[in-house]
Amino acid sequence: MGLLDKQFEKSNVMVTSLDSLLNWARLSSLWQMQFGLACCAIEMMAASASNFDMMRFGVIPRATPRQVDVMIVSGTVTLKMASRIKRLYDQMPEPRYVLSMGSCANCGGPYWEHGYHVLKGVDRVIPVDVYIPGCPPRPEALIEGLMKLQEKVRNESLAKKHA
Amino acid sequence: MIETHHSQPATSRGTTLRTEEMILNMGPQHPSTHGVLRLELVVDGEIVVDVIPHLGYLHRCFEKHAEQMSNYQQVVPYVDRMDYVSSMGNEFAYVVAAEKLLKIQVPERVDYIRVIMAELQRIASHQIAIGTYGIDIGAFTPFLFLFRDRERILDLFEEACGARLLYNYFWIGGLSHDLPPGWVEKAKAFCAYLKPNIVELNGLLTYNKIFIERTANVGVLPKDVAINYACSGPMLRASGVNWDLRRDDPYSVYDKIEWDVCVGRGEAGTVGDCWDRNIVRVHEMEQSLRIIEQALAMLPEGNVQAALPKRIMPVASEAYARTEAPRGELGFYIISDGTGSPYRIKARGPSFVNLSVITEISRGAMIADLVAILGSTDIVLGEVDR
Amino acid sequence: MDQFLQSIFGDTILTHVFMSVLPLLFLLVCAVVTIYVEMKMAAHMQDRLAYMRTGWHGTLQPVADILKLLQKEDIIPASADKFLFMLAPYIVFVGTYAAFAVLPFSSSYIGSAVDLGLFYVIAVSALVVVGILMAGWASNNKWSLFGAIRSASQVISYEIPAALAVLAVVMITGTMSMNEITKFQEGGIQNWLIFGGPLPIVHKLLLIPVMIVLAVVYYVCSMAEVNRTPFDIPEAESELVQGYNTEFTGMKFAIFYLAEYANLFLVSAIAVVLFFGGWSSPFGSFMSGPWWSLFWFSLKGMLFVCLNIWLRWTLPRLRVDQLMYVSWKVLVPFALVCVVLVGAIMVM
Amino acid sequence: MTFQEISENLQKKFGDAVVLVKADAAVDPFIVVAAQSVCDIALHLREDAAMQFDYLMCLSGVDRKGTFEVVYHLASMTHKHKLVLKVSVPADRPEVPTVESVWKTANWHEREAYDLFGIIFTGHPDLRRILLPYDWEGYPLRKDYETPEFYNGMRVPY
Repeated sequence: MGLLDKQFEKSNVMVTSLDSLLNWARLSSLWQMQFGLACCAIEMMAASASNFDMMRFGVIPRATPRQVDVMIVSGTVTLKMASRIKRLYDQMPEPRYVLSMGSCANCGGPYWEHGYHVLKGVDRVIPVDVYIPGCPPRPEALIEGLMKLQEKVRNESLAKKHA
Repeated sequence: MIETHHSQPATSRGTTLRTEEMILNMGPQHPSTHGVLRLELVVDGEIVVDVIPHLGYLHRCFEKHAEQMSNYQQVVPYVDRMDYVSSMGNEFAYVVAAEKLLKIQVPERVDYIRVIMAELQRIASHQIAIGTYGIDIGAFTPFLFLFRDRERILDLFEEACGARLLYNYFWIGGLSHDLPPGWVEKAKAFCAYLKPNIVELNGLLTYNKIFIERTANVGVLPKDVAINYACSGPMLRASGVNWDLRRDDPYSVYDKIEWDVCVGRGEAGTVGDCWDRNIVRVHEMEQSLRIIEQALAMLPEGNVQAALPKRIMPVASEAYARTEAPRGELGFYIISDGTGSPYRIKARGPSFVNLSVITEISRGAMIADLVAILGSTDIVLGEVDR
Repeated sequence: MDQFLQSIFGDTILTHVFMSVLPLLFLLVCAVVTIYVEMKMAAHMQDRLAYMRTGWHGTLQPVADILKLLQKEDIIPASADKFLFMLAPYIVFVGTYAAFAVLPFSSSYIGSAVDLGLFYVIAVSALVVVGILMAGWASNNKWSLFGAIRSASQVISYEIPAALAVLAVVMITGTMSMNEITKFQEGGIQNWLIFGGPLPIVHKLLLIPVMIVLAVVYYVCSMAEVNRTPFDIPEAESELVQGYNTEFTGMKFAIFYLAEYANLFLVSAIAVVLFFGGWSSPFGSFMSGPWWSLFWFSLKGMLFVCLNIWLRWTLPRLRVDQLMYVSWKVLVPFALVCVVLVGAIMVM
Repeated sequence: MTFQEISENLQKKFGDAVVLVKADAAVDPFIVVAAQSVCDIALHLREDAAMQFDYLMCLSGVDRKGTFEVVYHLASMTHKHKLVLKVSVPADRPEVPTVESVWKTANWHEREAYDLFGIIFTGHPDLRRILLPYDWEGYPLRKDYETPEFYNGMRVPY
């Protein structure tokens, strides 16, 4: 959520057109955190490489959490790593989004039962926007997840939500 | 260019003007730690005085899972996920160990297909290794060129078993599927496609003047240290040790195929430097193509599932088998207690062992060199931490 | 241009404001175009497409990027030196912007026709390093500090050969005004300083090899000054995460980002002025005039930017000590010898 | 050298320290030696010109319910022969001398065995946990290990 998000009482023409401009900027420039955890990271690399080229959608990998918009949790989160992921998430500036890539990050995946050192789902430490199933998800699936996230961003508004 | 290897860290030389050492934390999230490795560096300016690796950020309890499975076949998917860059290589090692335990002789067609797959996987794995190494040194473009070629291999795998990355293709006593019609021709076409691209890669990266300056004479791993630390694979061979398990401890049908073991010769600098480790991988890709071409030509007919055991129930015994995975000696130590479920499986991952030498070879190097050294060891954290 | 504006606005403050905003406008457009060109060019070198979704072939992508960065939360790390941290991006930007003031964009427009234009550019662009050093120090991040220190040492070493190359040009033209240097080279491609300038034929033939060496020296130095591969060690991604700008978010980072690309154009533009005839047309009086000269200036500048991009996406990165080696043991001696040679030729 | 010759050599040199020679094992034959002399035996195996076991392939801990085993898989690069060496210690006092001074590679392997089984390698220069966090409790690969409910406030079971 951006700084201005939900700051306006009522929605009007100004707000909605500003909304669509700002949302367009946000969704077409989702810079991604360049870090991989496990197997899914290889598919994430493949998705950024020539054949799938996520940069078509404006996704650029950045090395520092300070300059990214979306964190792709690509792989198994262990208990040792969980606190680091939390910290990385905290270092990201708002508006920030999290893509949970692959079964391990979603729910523990194949390690759900006996993985004494595996966190059963990254959503236990940070909020997740989009879950991508698969072990590992194909690059196409990652791009699909990214477009779902873009859809989500497109519907954000500066106006307060009225129940 | 300038020699940067000081046998002594700079701080211990001066007595009058003492500078303070800085502790620098590299990782677990750092662009060049190839995953979630954490290195604690003690640095004196740009010079690395000490490296303390902290592992385990991807410890996924492989050995526990292996014990908890209700039969030996169920371990294969977990084996896949150990070294996720070379799943076929892992499966190969595991099924060789399990077949040794169960005393199963697989049909010849299975062996040849396994060799073809393992060598394709070796190429794919080395492509990632060299590509990410290029990124470590600062060249981004070779990485994308290599990934483009790697997709061709993944297409071949996908056609054979339906998965891009983690295959579950090798079963104990056979394979999950036979090769689909037309696959052999596609594999041959791929071999022809890749050869000129390796030449292009050499022009772009391997023999680039800056690349040589950055990697030659850096992180020299002497022969005896390499053996004492039980390094294996390209890491060991680059140090001038002529040792390849495919030849020296043959398994499957490697003894029927002709190829050369690539050894580091110190062309650009000292034997066992980072450049040697890289060039060994490049040459191994060429040799793997040779193996694939021979195996494709010799591929016999047969039923790939003929030797699949009905029930996997070994007698109480134990077996250790090792194979030459892309990163080196991958061994599985399987203990059976006579039931259908494994009593204990220990995986000896080459990355784990190769990484242990990093402290030894990076003292006195610069931070940029450390990145080069770490990249040249080509670790996969899934296998280091298991 | 001055007179033209004065005829519209009179001799008011407005004239001066307008005159000073023009370089800013040019800078922003340059930066945005350069960002786009870099990404697209890199992508096409790598069998990719890059930006495709924002406008035609993603032409609006830099706009989206900047607009997005504007919306980001502004984080100042708790342990950072807040004042320096906030100031650093602006210092970097001011350094770049101030240097744009003396660039002769066209035969009839120059932000400020200072007599000591070249001297001024060298002095002012050193301000960028101060900003970078401040950024690295203030972040209280060890990686940033490394980046900042590397950057400072790098720029200090590379300004020397660059200044020597500039000195040689000044010796030939006898002026430090960038506009005068360009005017010196007017009259077609054969009069460009890389081809010896409008001098007698013997001098010219002797000068050509020297000038080519000097141009190469200057260009290599300029790549180092803007921290581009193979000299990108201050922000070496695989070593120092993002170098000095690791801790900067949102708009502060956007300013660094814009300044970096504006700087890239700046050093290319100076190379154009020094060796490639500035805004003068390569065909003598054909296709010349204020608008044509603006076109030639931008075109030549962008060509050198593209050359830079090409090198960046092809070459690996040097190590710190090798970088110093290249500067002090290769470029400085070459530049010194060239300066002496130029002096000898001019005395002849 | 064959397994027979190696075991005879060891028995001659170390006598009672060689506890068991299992030449008729189903797959790999192995030798069990006494824990306190494992380092000397290891050094002898490496240094003896006829054996030269210069390569420690693998070092594994095994929980045999009541005793712990440490298994050394050795190979020689010059003679191309292999050997399986075992040490068995009681579960209430799992202490094995380190072979780190003989093969450097044992350093991390032993740390791993300590981490996952709690086997203490006496004389080890740096016996810390390697894979699990330093504040982890228990040794997960022991057969009687219970997965904790929480670690640092994070729920461990699914």
